Amino acid sequence: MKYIDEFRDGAIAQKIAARLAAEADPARAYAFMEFCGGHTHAISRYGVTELLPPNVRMVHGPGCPVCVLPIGRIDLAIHLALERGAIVCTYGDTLRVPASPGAGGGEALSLMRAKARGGDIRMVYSAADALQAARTNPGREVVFLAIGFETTTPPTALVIRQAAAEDLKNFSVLCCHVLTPAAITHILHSPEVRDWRTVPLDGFIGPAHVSIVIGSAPYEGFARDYRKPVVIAGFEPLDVMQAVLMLVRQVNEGRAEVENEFTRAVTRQGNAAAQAVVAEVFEPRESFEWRGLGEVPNSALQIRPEFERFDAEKRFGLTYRPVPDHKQCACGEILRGVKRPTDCKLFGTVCTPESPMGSCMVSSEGACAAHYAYGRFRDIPVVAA
Amino acid sequence: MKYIDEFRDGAIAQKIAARLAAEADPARAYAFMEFCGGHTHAISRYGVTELLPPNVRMVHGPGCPVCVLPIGRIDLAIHLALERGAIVCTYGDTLRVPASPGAGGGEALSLMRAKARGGDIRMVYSAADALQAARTNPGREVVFLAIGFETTTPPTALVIRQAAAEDLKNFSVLCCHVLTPAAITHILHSPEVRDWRTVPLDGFIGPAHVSIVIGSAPYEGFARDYRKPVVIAGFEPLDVMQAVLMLVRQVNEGRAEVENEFTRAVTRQGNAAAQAVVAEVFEPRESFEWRGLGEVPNSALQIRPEFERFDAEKRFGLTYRPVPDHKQCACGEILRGVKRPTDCKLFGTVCTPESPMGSCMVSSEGACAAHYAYGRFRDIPVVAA
Amino acid sequence: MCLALPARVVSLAEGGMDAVVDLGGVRKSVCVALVPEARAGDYVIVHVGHAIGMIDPEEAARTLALFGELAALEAGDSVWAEPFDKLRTGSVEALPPGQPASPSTSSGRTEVMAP
Amino acid sequence: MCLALPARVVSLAEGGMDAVVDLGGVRKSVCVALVPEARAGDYVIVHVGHAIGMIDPEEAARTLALFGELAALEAGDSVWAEPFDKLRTGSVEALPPGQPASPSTSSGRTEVMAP
Amino acid sequence: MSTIKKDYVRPLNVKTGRVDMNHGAGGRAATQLIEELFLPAFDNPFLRQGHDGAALPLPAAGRLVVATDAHVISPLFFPGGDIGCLSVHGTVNDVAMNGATPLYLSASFILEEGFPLADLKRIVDSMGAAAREAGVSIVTGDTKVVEKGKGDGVFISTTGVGVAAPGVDTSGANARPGDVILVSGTLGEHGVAVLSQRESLAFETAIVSDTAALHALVADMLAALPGREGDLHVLRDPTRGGLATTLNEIARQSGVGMLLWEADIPVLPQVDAACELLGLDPLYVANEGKLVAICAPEAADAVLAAMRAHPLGAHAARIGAVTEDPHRFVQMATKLGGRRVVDWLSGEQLPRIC
Amino acid sequence: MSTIKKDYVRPLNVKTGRVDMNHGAGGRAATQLIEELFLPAFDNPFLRQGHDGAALPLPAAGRLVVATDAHVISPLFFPGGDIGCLSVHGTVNDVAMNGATPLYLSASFILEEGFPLADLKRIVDSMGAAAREAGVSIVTGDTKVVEKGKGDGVFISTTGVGVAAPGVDTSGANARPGDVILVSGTLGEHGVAVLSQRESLAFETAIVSDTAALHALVADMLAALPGREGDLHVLRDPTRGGLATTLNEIARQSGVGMLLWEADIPVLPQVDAACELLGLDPLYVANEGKLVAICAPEAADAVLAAMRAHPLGAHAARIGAVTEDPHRFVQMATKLGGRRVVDWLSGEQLPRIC
Ligand code: SF4
Ligand code: SF4
Ligand SMILES: [Mg+2]
Ligand SMILES: [Mg+2]
Ligand SMILES: [Mg+2]
Ligand SMILES: [Mg+2]
Ligand SMILES: [Mg+2]
Ligand SMILES: [Mg+2]
Ligand SMILES: [Mg+2]
Ligand SMILES: [Mg+2]
Ligand SMILES: [Mg+2]
Ligand SMILES: [Mg+2]
Repeated sequence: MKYIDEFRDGAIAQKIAARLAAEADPARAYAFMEFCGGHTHAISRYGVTELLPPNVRMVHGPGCPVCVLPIGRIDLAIHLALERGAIVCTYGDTLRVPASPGAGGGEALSLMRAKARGGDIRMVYSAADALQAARTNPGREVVFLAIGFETTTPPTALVIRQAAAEDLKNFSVLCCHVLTPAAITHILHSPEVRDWRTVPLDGFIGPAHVSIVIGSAPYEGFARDYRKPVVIAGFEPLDVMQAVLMLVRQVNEGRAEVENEFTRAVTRQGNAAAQAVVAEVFEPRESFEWRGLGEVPNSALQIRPEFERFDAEKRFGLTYRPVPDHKQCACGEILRGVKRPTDCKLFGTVCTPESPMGSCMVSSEGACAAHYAYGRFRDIPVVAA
Repeated sequence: MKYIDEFRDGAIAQKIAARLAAEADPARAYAFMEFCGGHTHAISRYGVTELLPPNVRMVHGPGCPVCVLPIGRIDLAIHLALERGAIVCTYGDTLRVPASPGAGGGEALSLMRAKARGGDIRMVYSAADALQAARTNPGREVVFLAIGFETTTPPTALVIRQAAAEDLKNFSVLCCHVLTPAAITHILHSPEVRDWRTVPLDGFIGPAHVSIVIGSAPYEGFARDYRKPVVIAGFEPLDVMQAVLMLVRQVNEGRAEVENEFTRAVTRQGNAAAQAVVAEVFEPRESFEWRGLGEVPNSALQIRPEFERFDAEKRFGLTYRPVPDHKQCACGEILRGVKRPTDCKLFGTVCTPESPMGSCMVSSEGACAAHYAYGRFRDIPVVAA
Repeated sequence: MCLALPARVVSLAEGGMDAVVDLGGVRKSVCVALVPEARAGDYVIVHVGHAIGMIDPEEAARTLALFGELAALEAGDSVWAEPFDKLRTGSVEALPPGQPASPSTSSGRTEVMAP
Repeated sequence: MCLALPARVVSLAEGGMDAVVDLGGVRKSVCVALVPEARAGDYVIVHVGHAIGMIDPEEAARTLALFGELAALEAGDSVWAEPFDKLRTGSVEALPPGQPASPSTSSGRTEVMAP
Repeated sequence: MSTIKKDYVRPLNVKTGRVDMNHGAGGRAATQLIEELFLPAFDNPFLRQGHDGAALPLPAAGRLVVATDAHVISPLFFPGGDIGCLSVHGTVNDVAMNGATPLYLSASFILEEGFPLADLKRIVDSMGAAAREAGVSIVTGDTKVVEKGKGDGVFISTTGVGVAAPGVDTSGANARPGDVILVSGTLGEHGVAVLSQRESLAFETAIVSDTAALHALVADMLAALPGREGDLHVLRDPTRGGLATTLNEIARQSGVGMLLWEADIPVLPQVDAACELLGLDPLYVANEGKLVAICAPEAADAVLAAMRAHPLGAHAARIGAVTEDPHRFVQMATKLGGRRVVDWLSGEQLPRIC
Repeated sequence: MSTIKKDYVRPLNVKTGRVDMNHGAGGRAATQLIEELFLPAFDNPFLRQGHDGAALPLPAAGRLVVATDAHVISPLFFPGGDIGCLSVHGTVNDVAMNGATPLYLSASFILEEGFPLADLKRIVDSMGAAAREAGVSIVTGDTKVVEKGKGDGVFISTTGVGVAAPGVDTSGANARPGDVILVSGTLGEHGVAVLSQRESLAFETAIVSDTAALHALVADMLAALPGREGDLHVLRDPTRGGLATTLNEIARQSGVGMLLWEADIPVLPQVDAACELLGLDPLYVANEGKLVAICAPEAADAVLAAMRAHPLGAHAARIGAVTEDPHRFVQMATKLGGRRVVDWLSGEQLPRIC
């Protein structure tokens, strides 16, 4: 697979690892946040941690759209399926996110469990599939539960525009699209990072596919205003390792710049066509709740009034009701980089991929799920020989 | 079971048989038509034929509502289920009646086969179940395919009246209710009976349960005008045997009267309450096609204009299209008493209860099905010892 | 299709439209709107979930009495009864093909052949 | 969730909104409305059934070249590689509990113990 | 100290939980379902092997008998039983009808997404109890989950393995003219009990299903013919299609006719009444704890006595005889004194009763 | 002359006919379905007994092996196979994974009303062909029909009976630290082939399912260890849940850990590509013609050579080793040079692939 296999090459990985080992200053610790779940996943799946020097620590960020989706939004989708009789289409990752406790007679529902209780909930691979479901079920309401960062927003915008062109009467979108820069700002503003410095963050690995759409320019402010190095990197393991190396160098050299490791796909300006259709269909939301981060101003999109007949929130008169996370679930702190999965009391006991208590255990890009599925061996202590 | 078991008593059957053997004139042949499928069924299931003298022959009549239902009516019901998306409710007997050939891609459809092809076709035990289906499926059209003689008509009338009282918006009836007296008249007018005398009919066993509703009076004209004895008889085997005895006596004595063997349930006037609700909801149809008999004037009912929103024919703008029976199927002649099942070339070869070609092979009250299932041993010739 | 059965009214629901009837120990709810005169203890005739008529006990008794008076010949005279009964009691081993003969196509009894 | 892959455009459908792309021999139809500049032979980046961007072949080559220049130490130096490789070639029978040790919690290599 | 938590898995929620697609995906959830629900209910050393199948000791002599049945009954719970015990009895009986002692069962479950785990537990526990009572081990199994709307709660296919003693051959092709036809008891209870639960019928009756394992009865019947087990020609359980269909099958396979005496066929009055009400014939209604035996006339008394001595055969009766008849008609002398054919079941008498 | 027409039944319409409820009611239509469709396809003397089960000769020695699997795959026809041959291979392989020679199969069908008889015939013919090729007889069966919307075309549960030679024990509990892990070929083809047919995914690939019967391969592997068959510790077919899940099961049952080398695990490039596209991991994708063998290190070369000499093992590879590990982790050295846990399948990777 061209442009994939080359970026997973073990021999080169050893070289970068060696370079990193050589350049990382043994006298200091490095902590970098990989913003994206895609990076988290690559690090776990390819075992990148083993190739990093012990004093380079990767902190998982909030960059998994499934993980940051608040419970109340899942509740809305379940409500549409079970009580409003709508066909709810969504991407597969969303199906297992736990909803409010109690709604399922003791155990928390999820979209998957709501499906088992008779809700017509369908997994789609493309927003276009949801539109197709609306075309083939003219007698039913079809709602697309749209989640995702800037990467995933343009396809949603396209289908809304298409639905308007076809004047589809039974299609709407429950829009949960969120914006990365706002989340990064939020983390940089968090007391742990900014004031207490309990979370030492020496830099960021910037989003790969988000940046294809929005370009690298939006990150320049972080580098400039917060003095944090940012390296935009692809989702292949060599990309991640190279980005770490570039961050180590910036730190060592006292620089704080936006660098682009992913030049083969990311430009400074991003994809103008995608930005245009997003701007046509969506507008910023004043405020949106992120799981773990709480209400974050200007951190999400909503459907413009011109397309409001396709807005499920308006069409069904939905009222968002925030729901607190499980008391012991540390997702919030984990998403902010304040805690690691093993710091959570529920990790691996009550909370497992089979019965996730929090969203970080759901998607394989979630910090808890990634550590559980790929990284647990690392929790085994070394028995001195 | 009181009022049932007493009328199936083997010892009494032997007595009536002996009486019959004694009273039937060996010098002449007797041929009586049992109008009803209920009688046909009792004769077959209890083996009554063995208990009759050899010179008393029972001729099966057209008194099975399933058997006389023409193909075109089944086609309409299938059309409603498959093309109009309606839930079609009907009594179980109707499900296997073959529809037009070819509609099913080579093989004739039936309601059962249409169900297998995805039609929402439901067997009900009571007209009230069809009404209930309409209540619980407010978003769907529910059509009750109503068939039956005067026995079955009052319950249909009741549900239509009830639907009107509840102002149900999604319920209608495809009315195929037919009238017995018209059919008897038709047979008496048939050339075989009236002119050619190829079908010698010495009398009729009159309907049991039909007569509960309409009373015995409507048959008086046949006795009077056509000089045919009529004995109304219950559907238990002793009732049938007793009726035959009473017919033999009328013939022997040259009488032609309406006698009532079934006095425990039938009066001269019938059930006034039932007649009233039927008159409120239904009115005579100018003409109706009977399988085997063709168009018979004033032989059926239709829904009155006051209730026309519950008339599926009007509601769906249905046009009845008559369909000829299978060329070799002798159902018509069998229903008129002109032929016996074994006279049909298809009997037991192409036409069996598993793959009925004509309606007489469908219901166990049909002459062909009854003979196939119960009476075939009688076709074995005697091997002289 | 015109299947209908006599069943005893066990109880009438309020409003008098529905009743529970009993047939040999089996109970079922039926509509009695068409027989407003029916009371508990009466026998109604049930068809497609509706009582469409009633049994007149006196007439039933009269009909049965009529049957009883018919005795003139002894019972058990069915022409094919004998071979059947022999088989039933095990006194013959089997009937030959085509046997026992049907009385409607035979003029008399047939002999029983060992197979 | 942001899963996206580079795939080669095999052909563009009329109207230019849809294209067939190839990924390692697997073909799939995707929407290319967001990359109007894509032509057959180009590599697009596919996400949820949509091409959202394109691969710049020159930049890709430059990045790979950069990787290649990094060589300073020899490969194969992963601290836990040795016991693994011994197992792989069958030269040890097994690793003891808790082994091989994780380099991130260990300061050096651990000895291999026979079980 | 290891920071890895104990290999803890949250126990299955058998109160309000439901089957979901994960339970059929072969991963941890599937394993959990097996370990928490199936294993305790069926527990035996063979099943505990936990392999893809079970390795079992080979019986010493005789013929190996294998029988299988899918169970798709609706409703799943009915008076006198449920799909769980039925799926054990149904297959144990098919093994027994081969004159064999049932030893092992396999069980294959097809669950519909959304099926309550509480119901599944009830069913599985009932299966386990029925198997223990019958002295057979459920040694291996399989579980699949289908999407909501692609199944109907639960379907269970069981396969039984047993061993028949040498000299025993009870195939349907063995009936000979002159043979005596016996049934082990009253007919039609299972079908009527199931039907009484159908919402659309909704009648009330005290009838309960006769579902039961018949192999011990069969063993007693064979024991009544020491050294001449071959005189027991045919064994069949008249399940789907009832007595009528079973006898027609035998008549066809053996190339014989049959004569029945309606008056001798045992049917409970309530079953008769329910059948009248529904327009059914009890001869076509399913049984799940009855058998038909056809034996040489000289063996009939001994077999009948053995049947009557067993609780499951207390109402056993001699109901007819086998005749020579190239048309293979099953005929019946009616109580009325008439005669008729008792034909194969035509069409569908009762949907989904087993 | 008799006026009874010859016992004529209109032949099944296998062109345009469909399954209806009658076919499951146990009457004449059910018998016809069996006689016209199933019997010719499976024909063998045991099935022709036509009994409720089959009476079979008892194998001479060894252990009896019984295995069962329900098959609910969607779609029913896929590149490289269909539910028919799959239902034979799936169960033959479970018997073979016990180190046994499969002898007999039972088959239980759950048909959905309306299912085209033409499709059923294709499936049944494919089953028959697969059974003949595998040298096993389908000796008994059962057919039920469920209403439209209560099933999904056809579900097939098969149960296999086989015999394992003395000394053979390939249970999942037998893996020991130091053992070598082998796979018989490239992974993930079955799952990818099935997925490629899903309307919602609609990708094109040349990949076909690997569905195949593996007992001959197993026989060759055992033959390579004459007198020391016990050195072949574990056999499993990595079906649902793929290699990862199968290895975790074994690790759990044996109480051991495992180490795999990603670089040594054979996966076809197109399977890799399809998995990338769908966000799947080939280690979790189902196989239906592959096996995992775990053997004593001294037996590994002989077993591997025997595998490679068999057409179904041409791409067999040594992929890892068993370790002592109280946490029973399956770990993998990644191609990149890193390390990770290869966990159980969590949740549902691919619905209804077997
Ligand atoms: S382990 Fe579970 S409960 Fe704990 S933080 Fe992670 S998702 Fe939340
Ligand atoms: S046997 Fe069949 S084709 Fe012939 S008359 Fe009867 S129903 Fe018609
Ligand atoms: Mg069976
Ligand atoms: Mg059975
Ligand atoms: Mg049986
Ligand atoms: Mg299995
Ligand atoms: Mg269902
Ligand atoms: Mg299995
Ligand atoms: Mg298998
Ligand atoms: Mg297996
Ligand atoms: Mg069976
Ligand atoms: Mg379906």
